[in-house]
Amino acid sequence: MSGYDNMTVVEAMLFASSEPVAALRLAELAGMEQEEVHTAVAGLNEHYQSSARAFRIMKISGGYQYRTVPELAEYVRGLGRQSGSHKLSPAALETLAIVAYRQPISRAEVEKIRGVNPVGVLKSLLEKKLVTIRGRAQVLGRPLLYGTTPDFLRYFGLSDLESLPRESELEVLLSEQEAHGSALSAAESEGTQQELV
Amino acid sequence: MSGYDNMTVVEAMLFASSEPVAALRLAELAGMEQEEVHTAVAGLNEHYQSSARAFRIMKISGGYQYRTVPELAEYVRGLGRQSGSHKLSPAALETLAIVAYRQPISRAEVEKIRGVNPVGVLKSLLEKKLVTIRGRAQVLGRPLLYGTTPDFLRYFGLSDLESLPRESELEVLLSEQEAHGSALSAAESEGTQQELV
Amino acid sequence: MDDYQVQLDVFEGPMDLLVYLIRKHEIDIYDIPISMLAEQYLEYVARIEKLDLERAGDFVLMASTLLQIKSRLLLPRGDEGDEDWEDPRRELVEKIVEYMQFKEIAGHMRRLEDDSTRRAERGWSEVEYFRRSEELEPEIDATVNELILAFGRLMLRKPPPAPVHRVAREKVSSAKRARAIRALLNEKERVLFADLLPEDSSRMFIVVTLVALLEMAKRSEIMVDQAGSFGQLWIARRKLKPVGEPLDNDCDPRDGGSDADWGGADDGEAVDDKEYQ
Repeated sequence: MSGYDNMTVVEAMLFASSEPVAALRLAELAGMEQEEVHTAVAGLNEHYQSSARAFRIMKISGGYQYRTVPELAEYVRGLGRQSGSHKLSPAALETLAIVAYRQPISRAEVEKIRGVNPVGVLKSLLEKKLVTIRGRAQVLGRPLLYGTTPDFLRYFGLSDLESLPRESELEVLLSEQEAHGSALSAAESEGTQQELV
Repeated sequence: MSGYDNMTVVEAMLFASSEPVAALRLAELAGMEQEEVHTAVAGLNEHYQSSARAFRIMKISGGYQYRTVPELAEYVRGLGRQSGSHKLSPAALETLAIVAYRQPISRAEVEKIRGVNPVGVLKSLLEKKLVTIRGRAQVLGRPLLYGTTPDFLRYFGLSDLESLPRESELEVLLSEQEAHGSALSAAESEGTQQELV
Repeated sequence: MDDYQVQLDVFEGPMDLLVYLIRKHEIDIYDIPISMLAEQYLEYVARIEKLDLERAGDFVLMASTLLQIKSRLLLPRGDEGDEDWEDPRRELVEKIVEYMQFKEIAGHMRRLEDDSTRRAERGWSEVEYFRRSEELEPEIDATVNELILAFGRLMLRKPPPAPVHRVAREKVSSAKRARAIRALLNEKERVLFADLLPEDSSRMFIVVTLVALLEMAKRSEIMVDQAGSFGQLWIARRKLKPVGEPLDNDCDPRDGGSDADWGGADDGEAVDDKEYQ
C-alpha cells in the first residue's frame, strides 16, 4: 500500500520495537505470508552484514529482534535499559539450569540436586521473570512447579528452549569422567542423562 | 579499538539509547570530536537514504535519535495498536487476578478490592474469553458473578485453578519479595546467604 | 592446609564443596575413596561452622551421608562375587554426576549470558511511544508471575479509600446526607450500609449518616435488609424495580457507583456540630 517492499516494511516494524516480535504478527500487520517475513529478514541481515551495520536481526524468544553486534559492546554498555553489568549469581544460574532442563520442577527436586534450599533464589528468579509457576505436581502436598519464561529466552538470547545444548553435547563431560575408569556400567550412568531432555 | 569506524560506533550507540543523545555525550563515550559525530550522523543518513532503509537519525530535543520514516508510520502504529492476543493491560491483569482468586465474584466485589469500577475491564476480559459469567449471587439485586474460563488456564499455561499458588503460599512469596525490595543486582540478591531462608 | 585462603562462602552448597574436593584431589568419581573424602569434607565443614552456624546446617547433612556410606563400606560383604551387593557409594555418585552436569550447563548459560548482554536491544521503542501518544494502555505479555504479583499487591495494599467525592469544607447535615443517599439509591437501587461509610469516616459522619437513614426509614423511603443474622446490611429503595438486569446493563459504565457523587463525605475537622445539632 505504501509502495515499500517487504524488506523495508519488516525493517520498520522490527526497528521500532524493542521486544521480539513474532513472524506471525509481522505477517498479519504487513499483509504478507510468514515465509515472506523470513525471507525479508534474511535479506536485511545480508545487507547489514555487507554494509557493516552495527546491528543484526536475531531470532529471540520465538520472534525477531534487533540486537547490536557483540563487538561493539563497550560502546553501548550503560546506554539502554539493560545495564549489562548485573549478571546472575552462580546460585541463580545453577538453579535456572536445573529449572530449564527439568521443567516443570518443584522446589524440593531442585533442592535435591543442589543440596541447598532454593527458596530465596527461586523467588528472586520469579521476580526477575526468568521463571514462573507452571502448576502443581500430582504428588503428596501438591507442591508448586516451576518453569522458564519468554524473558528467560530473551535474557540468554535464545530463540527457543531447544537451542540449549543437547544431551549429546553434555555427554562430553561424562565421557571424560568415565575415562578415569568406571565402576558403574554405562547403562547406569546413562539413566541419569536421559532425564536431561 | 574495535576496528569499527566512527559511523558504525555512532550507529550502535544511537540504536541502543533509550533517549535522544547529545553529540557531546556521543563524542565523549566514543572518544571522538563532536564534529566527527556530526559527520558520522550525516554519513549514516546518506547511506540509509541511498539504500532505502526504513529509518533515519533525527535531531530531537538537542540530541540524535532514530525514527522510522513517516511513510511507514502506519505499520509502526499498527504494531502498537494491535492488541496482541497475548497482551494484557495492568488493569486487566489486576482484575483477572481478583476474579481468578475470588471467583465466583460480582462486579461490586471486584470494585471493592480494586477501588476502581471494573466494568470496562470486565467487558474486555469477557471479549478475550478469559472470564465468563458464572451465574447470579443469591443476595439482594442478584448481581452477576464472574469466573475464569478454560482459555484463562491455557493463557497462563496452568492445568487447573488449583495450580495457582494459594494465598498462604503467596504470602511467603511476597514477603520475601518485600524483603528483597530494591535488590536489583542479581549478584547481591542471590547470594548464598539468602538461599538459607 | 595449603589452600587455607579458599573462601568458604564461595561454595554454593554441600554438592559444590564435594565437587571442589573431587577436582582438587583428582578423585575418580566412579571409585571414590570415601574415608579420605569424608575427612576432607569434615575439615571444611568445621571451618564453615565456625564462621556461620546457620549455613553449616546444609553441609552437615551431607557429612552424615558420607559417614554412613563409610560405615556401610566397612561391613562384611559376604562372597566377593555377590551379585546382590550394591555399592553404597552408588547413589552419591549418581548425585554428583547429575550435579556436575548442571554445573556444566550453568557454565554454558554464563557464556550465553555474556554474549547476550553484549548485544544491546533497541533502547527506545517507537511502538511504545505511539501507544502512549494515542493514550493506549501499556500492555504486557503476562505470565502467572504477573498475575499472582498483581493479586498479592492488592492483598497487601490497604483497602483503597472508598470512592469519595471530596468537597472541601462542606458541612455535614443529616438532610444533606439523606440527599446523597437518595441520589445513590436512584442510581443503584440498593447499597451496602458499609459502603455509605468510607473507612476514613469521622465519628460525626457516621452518626449523621445513621440519623439520615433512620429518618428515611421512618418516612418509608428505604428498607433495611440483612443477609443472615450477622450479615451485611443492605439499604434499598422502598419500591424495588424487578431484578434481573441484562448483561449489558451490568456492563454499563454509568451503573458503576464509583463515580457517584457522595456529596457529604468530609474530613473530621470540617464537620460542623452545630449545624447537625
